[in-house]
Amino acid sequence: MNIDDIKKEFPIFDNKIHNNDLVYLDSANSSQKPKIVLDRIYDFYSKEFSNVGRSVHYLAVAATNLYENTRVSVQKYINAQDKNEIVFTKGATEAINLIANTFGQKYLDEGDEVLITELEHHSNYVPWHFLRKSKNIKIEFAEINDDGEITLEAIKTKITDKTKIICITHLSNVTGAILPIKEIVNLAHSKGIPVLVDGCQGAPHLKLDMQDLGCDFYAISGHKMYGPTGIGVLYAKKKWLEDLPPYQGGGGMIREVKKKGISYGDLPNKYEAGTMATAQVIAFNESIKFMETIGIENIEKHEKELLDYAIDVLGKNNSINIVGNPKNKGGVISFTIEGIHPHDIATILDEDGVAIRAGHHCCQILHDKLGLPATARASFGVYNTKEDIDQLNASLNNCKKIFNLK
Amino acid sequence: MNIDDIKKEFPIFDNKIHNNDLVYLDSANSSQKPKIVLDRIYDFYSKEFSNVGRSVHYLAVAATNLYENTRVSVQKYINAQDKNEIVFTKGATEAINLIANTFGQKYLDEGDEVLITELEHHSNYVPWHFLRKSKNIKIEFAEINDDGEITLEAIKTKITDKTKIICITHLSNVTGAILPIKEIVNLAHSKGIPVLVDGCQGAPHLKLDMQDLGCDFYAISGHKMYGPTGIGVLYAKKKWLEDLPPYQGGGGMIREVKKKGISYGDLPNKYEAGTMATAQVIAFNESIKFMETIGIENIEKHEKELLDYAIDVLGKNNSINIVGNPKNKGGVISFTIEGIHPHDIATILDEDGVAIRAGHHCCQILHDKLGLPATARASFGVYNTKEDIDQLNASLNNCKKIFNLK
Amino acid sequence: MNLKELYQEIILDHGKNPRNLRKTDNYNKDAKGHNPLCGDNVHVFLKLDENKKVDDISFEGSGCAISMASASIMTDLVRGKEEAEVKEIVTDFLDMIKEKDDLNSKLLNDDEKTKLMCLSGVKQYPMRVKCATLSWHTLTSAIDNSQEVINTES
Amino acid sequence: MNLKELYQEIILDHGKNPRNLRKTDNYNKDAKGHNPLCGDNVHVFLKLDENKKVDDISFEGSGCAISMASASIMTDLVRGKEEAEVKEIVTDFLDMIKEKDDLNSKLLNDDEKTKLMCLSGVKQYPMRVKCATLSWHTLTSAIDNSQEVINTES
Ligand SMILES: Cc1ncc(COP(=O)(O)O)c(C=O)c1O
Ligand SMILES: Cc1ncc(COP(=O)(O)O)c(C=O)c1O
Repeated sequence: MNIDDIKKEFPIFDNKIHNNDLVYLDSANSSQKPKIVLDRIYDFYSKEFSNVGRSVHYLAVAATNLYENTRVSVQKYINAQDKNEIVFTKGATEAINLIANTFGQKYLDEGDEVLITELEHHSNYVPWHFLRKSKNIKIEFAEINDDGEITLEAIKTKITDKTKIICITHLSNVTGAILPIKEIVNLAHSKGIPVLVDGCQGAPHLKLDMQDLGCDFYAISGHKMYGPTGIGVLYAKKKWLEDLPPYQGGGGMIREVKKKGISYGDLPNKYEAGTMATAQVIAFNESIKFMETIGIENIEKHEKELLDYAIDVLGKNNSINIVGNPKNKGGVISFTIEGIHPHDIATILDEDGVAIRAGHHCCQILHDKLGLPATARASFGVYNTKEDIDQLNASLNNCKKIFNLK
Repeated sequence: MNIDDIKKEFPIFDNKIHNNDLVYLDSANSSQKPKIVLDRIYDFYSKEFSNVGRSVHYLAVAATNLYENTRVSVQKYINAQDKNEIVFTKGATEAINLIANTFGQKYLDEGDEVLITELEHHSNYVPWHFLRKSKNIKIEFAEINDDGEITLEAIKTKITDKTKIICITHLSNVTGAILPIKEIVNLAHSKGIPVLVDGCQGAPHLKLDMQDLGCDFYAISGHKMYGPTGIGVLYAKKKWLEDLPPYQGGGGMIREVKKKGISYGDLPNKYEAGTMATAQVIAFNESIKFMETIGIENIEKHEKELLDYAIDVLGKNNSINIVGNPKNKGGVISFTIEGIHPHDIATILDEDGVAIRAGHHCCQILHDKLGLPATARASFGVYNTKEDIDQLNASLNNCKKIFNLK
Repeated sequence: MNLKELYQEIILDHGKNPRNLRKTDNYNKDAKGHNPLCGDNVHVFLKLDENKKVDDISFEGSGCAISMASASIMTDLVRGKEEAEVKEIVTDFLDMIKEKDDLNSKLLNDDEKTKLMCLSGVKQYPMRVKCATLSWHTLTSAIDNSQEVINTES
Repeated sequence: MNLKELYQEIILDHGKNPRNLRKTDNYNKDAKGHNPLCGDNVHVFLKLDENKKVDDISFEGSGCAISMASASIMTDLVRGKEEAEVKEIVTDFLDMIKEKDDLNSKLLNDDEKTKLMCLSGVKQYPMRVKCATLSWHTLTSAIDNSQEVINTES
């Protein structure tokens, strides 16, 4: 795989940032988009646009087919059993809210416990917090170890008779820790507890196989997978989608509507109320194809090489402290420099065209635990190169110079 | 205003449908998109893409500014008092669900009444129906008159001491009736009842002035306003957005997150959880500009001319029955032909490149009331011409020929 | 595509004057079908005798020419057949509409096959396939005594 | 843009060794400020004497060089000023950061103005303006005794 060629497929890299080449190290936040995705959006709107599933005219038929094609592509990509286990949402956040709301309505009562981890993104905590308020449930936090990992043991310790659902990230967007999902699912299922996986960082970087993972719910954001903004995927086992109540109400999700009552449509319509993000869903098919063409194994390998290289280079830079040291780690490095606040680092790096993120990365619980108000974070995509890491390191040295550090 | 020139701005019309020119009469379902909107999406992704509001690097700053610019454009376009009264959603359906959920949580209790109308789209009924189930509230329906209108009187009759909110469409997507919103709002407010307006069909076709209308909530779908799919707007008076609880939980909508509790961010962040439909919001600015450049008055005038012409032409075609006869009517004509089912009409018209919609148009309550299982519907956009109407009429005559009708 | 093939005279005739559009007295099996896209409804009533033979079959509902004609032709064809035979015919018809070029069942005579093949025009109209198959799915559901409403959307 | 202008020596110095980073004993006014984007927090403590003069001012919190330096310089400047004077200085500073070229208040001497102008480098970094203004907004809130947490995101 020639990474230089891959980079060329992303038009964004033709631009200069403050007269420098763009070194984009913020893919955990959102990835850049290859040209085929942009072309697909353009072509769809200019040649095939219509609303989906509602009219019988030519354009509507074409659009509906394209829309459903993506569902099948996603199903295959993540190895779901049934295409109707794929629900399109506006993002992973909505996917998690959907489950928190509907599962919460039906299965959570006063005193019940939702088990999450200290690594969770706010998107996998706040929706459960709502239930704490409305239903008086409890939220328990599985604790990280010194390496910034969540072990099977850490989950086990927190499971009680009251635990009704376990909600965990696949890959931490701060420490990069990859969680032992399969083992956690086995443990949970042995106690009859369903598992929701926040796959925001898993989906772009790891091979996905729902049959192998065995989880009940898996949430994905398209924009982190080289896809458009405004599109996400909720994978849920069919039995759950059939069992849980609908989330939003509107056109398309109903069967019959009478003044006295309403019956809901079959899967997946039941969960896709209103006009969906048609163009985004259709273009997302190209993102999947893009990843398939390279091969997720090759993406994983490339990102692992980058990660090893970056840990080596930054590790030798004596002012830099890398946050966490998980044995099983994805392409995310959060770090601090003693004496320079992450925000100042990000501003100085930006001047060189190096885009990183600074802050708590929507993980305040974790940052509290680490005793760090903020960290700087470099995260990788398939288009990154070792030169990007070298430039990152050079720019970090420039930070130190400006701040008069050795 | 030269409509031929405007049509040229829409790339879709360069395509042939079954070797015919496209006569697109399904804009009430979703409108086509002008080139500037498509270009904006392409340019944004290829030159400026980044996630909004979370990083301090150059691209993130640029994207955040562009995103917020749309908020200001929408504010001005609908004459809202404050830009923070504009909340971006994935569509009108989500906007209505947001209010039904949050208003329902806080203000609706057993026995309370929500007053809607027989004209409402499922999107403005099903979300309220959820509360019927969870909170045991009642839903009352203001009744249409013989012309397919909702009068002030029809609303007045149904208001009781228990009425807690009135939810009405601005413009019916079936009869085209334009409701006397201002008068209804005045009446409602005199009794302390807030009003939600489903503006899906109002926003693309009517001049909007929130200060003049006075309503509390107004829901808009971008894809019906020459904008991208996956983007909608909830306008809500500031006092409500400050007062109501948040809807979805996730990144971006919080202030502080602790294990014990969470505080929420200021407006409008409180209602924009997770990564938003950034590209769509940014491109939607071009849709607003497109409409502003033509001038909503000119759009209204043009569509009124088309409507008058169509009523005249179809009215003379003796097999055609137009549904409803509202004095104040927008560019929507639903009709039936005795002896031909609307679905058959739509299929036959499609062969000529004429795209209309057949079915209940997500208004089963209305169709039940009218005793019609389905209707055919032609609806207009700014790109339609009198020739389109002539073609529609000619194709309808072809239907009659195929079905051996006179 | 060819509208003439879709709207053949026989379809228009059955569509306008559907046979068996009524409710069988003393029916012993029934099922409802629904197409949410167009709001079409069909309710199929079956009276099987002690040998599981179709003594009477009828339907109620409203819909487009295709769906009415399909239900009309279907009800005409299966009267007098045994339950197992009905199922074979249904499968044969659905296979034809979905993918096969022809009808294969030996239970149908040439005349009956010709009638049914008139519905094959919908193959060129994917959105209309559901109209042609709704009553057939509903018939299966009636025979199987399954309580769910048949929904062609899925 | 010019990083040198943003990170002048005086900013780096105040950033690294902030003055008044402590908690005033017997403070009679205080307020908290928060920047959700970066997680920065500041808590400003004020002790006004009977003439509404700032007897002591201090702050707690953590943040980037800009926000620490800004709080540090601010607390140095307003000590000894009267409440109304403090408000004038705050307004003057915020105006300068937002749009004006210079500081205008006669309450500040040249030396003080020079110090404050060191913060004007953020004008070229829109995302960092909030860092420079957080403590100032929080000071206003403390004086006004408003209970809300100041949030620079809005
Ligand atoms: C009157 C009306 N309300 C609500 C909607 C739903 O809008 P959306 O599907 O874009 O959420 C529509 C469009 O289908 C409509 O015409
Ligand atoms: C681990 C994790 N979970 C959830 C999210 C939220 O995803 P989105 O903002 O796309 O809904 C993100 C991304 O910000 C993430 O990294």
